[in-house]
Amino acid sequence: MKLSILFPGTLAWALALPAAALAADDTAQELSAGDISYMCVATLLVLIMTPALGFFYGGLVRRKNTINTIMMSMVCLALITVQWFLFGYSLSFGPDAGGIIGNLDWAFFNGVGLEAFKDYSPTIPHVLFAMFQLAFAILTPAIVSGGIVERTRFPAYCLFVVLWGTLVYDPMAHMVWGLGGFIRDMGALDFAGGTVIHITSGFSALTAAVLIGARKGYGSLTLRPHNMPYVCLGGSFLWLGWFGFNSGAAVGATALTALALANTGIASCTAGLVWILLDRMVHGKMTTLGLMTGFVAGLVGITPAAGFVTVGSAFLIGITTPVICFFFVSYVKGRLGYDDSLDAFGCHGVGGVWGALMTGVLATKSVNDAGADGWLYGNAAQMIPQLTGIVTGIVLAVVMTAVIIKGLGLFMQVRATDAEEAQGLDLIDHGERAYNKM
Amino acid sequence: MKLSILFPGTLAWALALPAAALAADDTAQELSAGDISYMCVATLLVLIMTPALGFFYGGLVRRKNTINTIMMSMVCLALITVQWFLFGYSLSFGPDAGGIIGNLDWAFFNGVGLEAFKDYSPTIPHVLFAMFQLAFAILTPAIVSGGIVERTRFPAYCLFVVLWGTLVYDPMAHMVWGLGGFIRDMGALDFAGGTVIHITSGFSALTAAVLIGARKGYGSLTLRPHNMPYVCLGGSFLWLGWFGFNSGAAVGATALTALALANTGIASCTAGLVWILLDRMVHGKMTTLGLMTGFVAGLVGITPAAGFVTVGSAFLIGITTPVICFFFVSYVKGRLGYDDSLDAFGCHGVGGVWGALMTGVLATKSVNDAGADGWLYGNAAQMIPQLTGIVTGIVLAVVMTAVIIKGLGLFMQVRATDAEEAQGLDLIDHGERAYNKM
Amino acid sequence: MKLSILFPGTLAWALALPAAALAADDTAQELSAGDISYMCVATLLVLIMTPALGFFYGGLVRRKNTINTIMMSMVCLALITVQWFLFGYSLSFGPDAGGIIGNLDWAFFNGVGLEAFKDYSPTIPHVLFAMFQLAFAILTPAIVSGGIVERTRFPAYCLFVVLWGTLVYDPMAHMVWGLGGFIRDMGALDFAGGTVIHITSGFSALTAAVLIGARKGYGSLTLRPHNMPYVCLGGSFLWLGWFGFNSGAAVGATALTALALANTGIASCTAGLVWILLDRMVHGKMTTLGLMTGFVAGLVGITPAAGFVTVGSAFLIGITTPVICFFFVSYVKGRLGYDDSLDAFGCHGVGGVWGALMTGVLATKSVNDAGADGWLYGNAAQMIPQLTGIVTGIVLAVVMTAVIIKGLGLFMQVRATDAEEAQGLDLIDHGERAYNKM
Amino acid sequence: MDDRKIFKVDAVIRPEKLDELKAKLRTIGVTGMTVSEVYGCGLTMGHTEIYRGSVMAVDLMPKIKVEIVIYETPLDTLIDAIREVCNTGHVGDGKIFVSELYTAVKIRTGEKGGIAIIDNKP
Amino acid sequence: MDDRKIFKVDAVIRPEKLDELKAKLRTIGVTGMTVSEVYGCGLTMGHTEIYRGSVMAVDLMPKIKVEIVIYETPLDTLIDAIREVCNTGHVGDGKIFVSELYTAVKIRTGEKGGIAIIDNKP
Amino acid sequence: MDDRKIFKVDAVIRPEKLDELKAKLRTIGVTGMTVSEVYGCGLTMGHTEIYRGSVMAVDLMPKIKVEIVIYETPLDTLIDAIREVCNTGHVGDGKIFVSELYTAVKIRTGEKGGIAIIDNKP
Ligand SMILES: Nc1ncnc2c1ncn2[C@@H]1O[C@H](COP(=O)(O)OP(=O)(O)O)[C@@H](O)[C@H]1O
Ligand SMILES: Nc1ncnc2c1ncn2[C@@H]1O[C@H](COP(=O)(O)OP(=O)(O)O)[C@@H](O)[C@H]1O
Ligand SMILES: Nc1ncnc2c1ncn2[C@@H]1O[C@H](COP(=O)(O)OP(=O)(O)O)[C@@H](O)[C@H]1O
Repeated sequence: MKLSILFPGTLAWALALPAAALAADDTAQELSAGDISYMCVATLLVLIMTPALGFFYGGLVRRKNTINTIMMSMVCLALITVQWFLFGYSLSFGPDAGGIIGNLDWAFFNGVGLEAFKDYSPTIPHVLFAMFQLAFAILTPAIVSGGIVERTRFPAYCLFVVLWGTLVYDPMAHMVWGLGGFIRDMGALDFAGGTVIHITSGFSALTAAVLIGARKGYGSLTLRPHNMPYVCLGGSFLWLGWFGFNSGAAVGATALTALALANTGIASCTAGLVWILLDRMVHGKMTTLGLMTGFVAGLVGITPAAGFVTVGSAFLIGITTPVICFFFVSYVKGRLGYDDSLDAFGCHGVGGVWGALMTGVLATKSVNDAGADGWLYGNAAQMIPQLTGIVTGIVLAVVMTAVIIKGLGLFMQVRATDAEEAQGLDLIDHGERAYNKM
Repeated sequence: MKLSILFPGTLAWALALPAAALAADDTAQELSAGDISYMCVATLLVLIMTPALGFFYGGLVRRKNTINTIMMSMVCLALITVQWFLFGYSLSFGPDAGGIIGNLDWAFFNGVGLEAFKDYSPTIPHVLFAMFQLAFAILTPAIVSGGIVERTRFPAYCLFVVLWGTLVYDPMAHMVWGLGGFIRDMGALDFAGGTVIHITSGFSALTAAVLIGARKGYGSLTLRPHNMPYVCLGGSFLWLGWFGFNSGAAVGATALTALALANTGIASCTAGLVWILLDRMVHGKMTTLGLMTGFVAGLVGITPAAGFVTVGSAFLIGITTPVICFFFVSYVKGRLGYDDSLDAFGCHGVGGVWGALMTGVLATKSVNDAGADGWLYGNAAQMIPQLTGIVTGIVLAVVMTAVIIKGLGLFMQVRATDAEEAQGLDLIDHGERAYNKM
Repeated sequence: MKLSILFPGTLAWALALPAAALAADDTAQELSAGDISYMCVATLLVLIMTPALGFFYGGLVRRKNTINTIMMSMVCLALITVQWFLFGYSLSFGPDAGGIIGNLDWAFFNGVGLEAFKDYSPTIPHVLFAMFQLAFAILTPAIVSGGIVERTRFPAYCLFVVLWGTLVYDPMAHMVWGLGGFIRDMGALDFAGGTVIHITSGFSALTAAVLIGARKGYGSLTLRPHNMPYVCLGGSFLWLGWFGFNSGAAVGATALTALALANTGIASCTAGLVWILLDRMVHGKMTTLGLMTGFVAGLVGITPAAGFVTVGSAFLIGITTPVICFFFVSYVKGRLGYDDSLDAFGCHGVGGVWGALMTGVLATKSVNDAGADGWLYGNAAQMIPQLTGIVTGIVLAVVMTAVIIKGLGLFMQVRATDAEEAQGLDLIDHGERAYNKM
Repeated sequence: MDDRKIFKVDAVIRPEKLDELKAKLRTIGVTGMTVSEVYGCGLTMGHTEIYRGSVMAVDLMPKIKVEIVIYETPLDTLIDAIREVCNTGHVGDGKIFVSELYTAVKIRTGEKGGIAIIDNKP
Repeated sequence: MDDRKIFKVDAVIRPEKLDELKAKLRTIGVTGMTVSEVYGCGLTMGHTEIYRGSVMAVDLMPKIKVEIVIYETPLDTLIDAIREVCNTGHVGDGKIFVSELYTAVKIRTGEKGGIAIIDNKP
Repeated sequence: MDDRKIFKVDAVIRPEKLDELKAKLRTIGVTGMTVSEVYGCGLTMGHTEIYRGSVMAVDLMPKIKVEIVIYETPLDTLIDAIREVCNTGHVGDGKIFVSELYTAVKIRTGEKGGIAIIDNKP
């Protein structure tokens, strides 16, 4: 019996996919087991960041929105993976169209096979590179959710994630990292995604927070974290995964990987210490949330620089980034009055801009030939591509986020009603409660 | 002084063990650092799945059984490790006896040394292969607990685990994966254990659920999950570990590893999306538990296929498996009235059968020479070993589980009394409470 | 424009740092991708142990001290990383000064670059070795906190951590592992830090517990764990990370790595089983905390031996260590009346001494050329360096801990007042509460 | 206001009886209740818990407190209903405490007195 | 002891109203309150929850119980204040139960009766 | 039924005093109690909490409510016992609210009135 009678048509593409159609053997000689090993690990480390972010954010909201907040992160796993497989990867890394975006040649992972792809990943299978990049694409919209938790309806949010991934993340990734991307071609340095990930998500969070509006009672009610251990749990795994995030950007297990890992550790831990010292100076107490926020700030700051700077520079980034973020979160935010509920902008947006600038200042070829020298090393011109990247990221994020949110608002409910917000989105959007005692 | 006077006899075997008695150096040339690196990681990833399952299950039960449910998973670490070291590994992978089971030559890890063992793991130490397989052997009985939580006495459960590991898991692993195992020799494809792990555990859970009987008040009481964040936490790490589970089955860090990892990610995330879309169509809401269950269903479905199919086929498995499991859990289960409390059968049993069938249909040598072509690729005959594996797994699981449970019932209390069930097994069986406020 | 005008002076050292100043390329030939891959992973595994310990401990205390207890672990990440970068690594592993401590040549990771450092890590970048060791240096003071939780003021604790790391950990690490360290030169065997980590932290915890005094109401109040799932969660990741701890001590991905991983798994799981069997014999119930404590005891016991003994010996260590710790925690502790709140001494101190002794007895060159034969293998003399290590560790820990605590007491408040203790240190020291319902 | 009394009945019961009690109360026309988690000790000597070898006598057991305010339903009917469901004959079954209310108010409508409790028409 | 009565007012309200109520009570001179987490069912038919395809009717909804003991503040003022804040006009707004206290004691000072409640001078 | 009154005594106390109070009550012959977690505000102005730079004044402090129903034990003995243990002299020590019960029932036996509270013989 011919099975194609049973599965007519719909399956044709699955068969036809040349994607993984090459036997491993043919290419085995160029692949490195050590590099594959580490890139698998790095991919998993970045993947766990998304649930971790869910817990980090989920602990910071009120109990009635716990599950909803965690879901805002976790659903990105499902949504973006499918988007990435269908067309997202192709838009981001596929053959260039005008320096802005990839075309659809690699849709359905078409051609993304088990052999190495020299320009992106010379020693690991192309499909593994695509999965590593997928993990970044998932995490980024999840960060945006930090600006709009506790008041955004879930169905609209899901559409937002898919549209945002397609209209903001994919082009930005292409411009900065894709072959032919114009910011890449200008020579901008962004080791692990300070511009692509943190600037876009941070500014999008701000835009969305302003457009969707503050939570009811913002400013007067005591909107306290409902579960600090979850914040620590999520924060710890976010921090852990970030090592894979930054060191995996070396696309292998090399000295550069080790450098990125060391820089990540030194910058983040230093930043944690700086934040609690600021806490103590300003408020008299070293807070747990301060330590976690400091870690995150340091991680954001070091992300674009991790493989381009010395450990001494990482230490410097670890000292400066939290100071700037602390100032923003504690003073500027309160004055401007927007409700960036979990400080996605204050940490990722502000820290991302600072990190991108610092990369332009502190980068040195002495640690990474493939990089460039920064301002401090005599190459002030490096600031131009850095600024181009920053500005492009900000403009793209702000404009597109506004377009998407306004657009969605035309034909569906984006903002929860007062009654829904009062009851909590766990019940409203998921029909579940986080904790059941009775 | 001669120490043997102090430690007479009892220690003799420890000394005599040739197990690790070979110096690393002798065999260094054939071992691959990259492969060892990844297989260590994969082992750890599978090991963390057991506590993760504990949290996944622990969040789904009522508060008074939290600790007990977590313990039902975690105790498998202790029980099966010792069983595996003493004789389990030998029964599973040791020299063949009749195509059904291994003999006891490798008891006490005798001969399981630091050199590679060509037929199982040509590039990593034999002892590492044994540890990787141990992680699977631990997880499988823990899955069974999902069918019988909240009403099974712990001492009986512990004996059940050891007996089940010995009488169901070990022979099944031998038949499917062991040198000389008859299902292996028929050419059945089971990349990472769809038959060995999910079919056996799923059907055993069903059998045990029926024999032990439903929880008191099943069907009328509101048996809700007491802590959804734990479900997310456990589910996330279960999902994460599963990448090691599937890609580690390549026993190294190769293109095949990367393929298995990509297939795992695509199938599971697609399945998560499909489940919440079904949720929304049927119940109007996208649930958190639905997303997690979809992930698990997709993972179960892709397990036997991970290293044998294209990413397109993985996508297809990710679409179909959750549909079937959703149907089972939502409709069939309710109609049949058995209390498979945490749907170990609905996810692992049903999904496992579907995955084994799909592997027979979608496998293609174009991605893995060592595999086979499936039905869709013109080799309908592949369905025969697949079906043999499925049927053997089901029969072995059902019969042996019934024998063990009935047998245990003869001389000890298996089912909690009404009063014990009412009070909760945390206090009854462990003398501990999960949460203490006062 | 010259940037040095903007950043005068302060940045000079960052530029000058030869640390990472060597291009990766020069040394690429000697580095192994497989080894780098695993050592990155092992570093991350040990890093996650610190937050994991925070949860393990945090679950064991009362609710009002949850955050404070978690912070006592997590703040070590921030404090010790900076200390390590500034001078701690240099004191521990830098050029020898009198066999006792390193000098300051490697301060600011000066000279700790991307090339391999033959004597410590021949196949991975020196900076990666430094980061791996950092993870140990962070974890060790965090263990000490187990003796003094729920009553020690946080600012004093932070100073304690930094001083303890400098005065106890760094010299001890140097003596046992550093080039020129006198215990190393005697030939003491301590694979992954039984002496350096567990004996020092365990005895310091005891000393600190006695000096700071028992918690108010100790012995009469019911000081129960407030959240057992956290204990399981933290314990599971502590256990997981420990595999990286022990196998990473092989500084690469070799057969020795696999052996250490197998020994770790066998010893810890066996010990878990032994503890719950003791529980059942003595108290009639197999407790969750017993299983977790058994795991930890087994891990402590196997730590110094992991790469020096056969799997049979690991099994033996897994059987004996929990018996001794159980006896200590259940009987001796109660009789002596010190409040080692979370049994840091009972597990790490007692188990650490036992493990160091067992290493001297059971070590065999047949598994590791670089090790030595132990008593059982005819080399009773091995007990001398072992005992030297133990005694040095104990004396150093006890004396220095007493000096630091008494010293701190001279100019700041170490012990919480009764009112502070009553209110709970979460609010007093951090201005946060773990759980907020209203 | 009529002269029937408004009673507040606090029943401290075993947690596992709550579902059954809820169902039962519906059959005797009770229109609402307020439930909370409490810890109680009485004759029950509690249980022992074991934490790392220390055996602790814990005398506060988890209980459920159900507060039911009644006006039309006769007090005895209610007490009998509670006893019927919650009496297992073993120590720890709980107690019922009855007090008289001064008045009751329905927040939504402002109705005062017994009428605030009568809820059968929405 | 004077002859004004000490009233204990138990208001079962929607959780989201607590902050507003607290603020309001301060304006009418209430000196203290005790708040607890309760679960209530009344006219509200509850909601449904969905767990892996089983739809469950849950009739116990999270509520907040606020206990306020008053002596000087007139009962009606208090009731009106609560109603003003907590009345949304929808089923589920809650109830107020008022009882008379026998006496009250301030633990710190030992003062008994109404004086125990008057707290405006520390 | 005899004519002694059944009193219900609600003591709102500092959480850390619970263990001591339990021990004390046993010495004066109290046969049972029901304990719950509450949040209170009174004279205590609360404390401040700091979350990412925003300092929040939190006026609801965790307290413990102990409900004790007595019949044989004299009310004053009980009040004195509570005050002895829970009085620290600082604001926040808590309050005792006493009300008269209409009746009490022991679920297990059905005994009504004061006898339901007398528990010294099992
Ligand atoms: N005098 C009392 N005051 C307040 N609560 C009480 C009192 N006596 C009993 N209770 C409550 O009733 C519960 C059951 O009482 P217990 O004496 O254990 O059972 P029984 O009522 O069957 O004798 C206790 O856990 C406690 O919550
Ligand atoms: N008879 C009652 N006894 C005790 N509590 C009640 C009673 N009726 C209502 N309640 C409490 O009041 C809450 C609100 O009551 P409900 O009937 O839902 O709203 P409404 O008062 O607007 O009609 C309930 O959730 C319950 O906690
Ligand atoms: N009027 C009141 N109504 C209800 N509860 C009160 C009232 N006043 C005080 N309380 C409770 O008593 C607790 C302690 O009161 P507080 O005024 O802080 O201390 P003190 O009694 O020492 O003046 C409060 O937290 C609150 O729970």
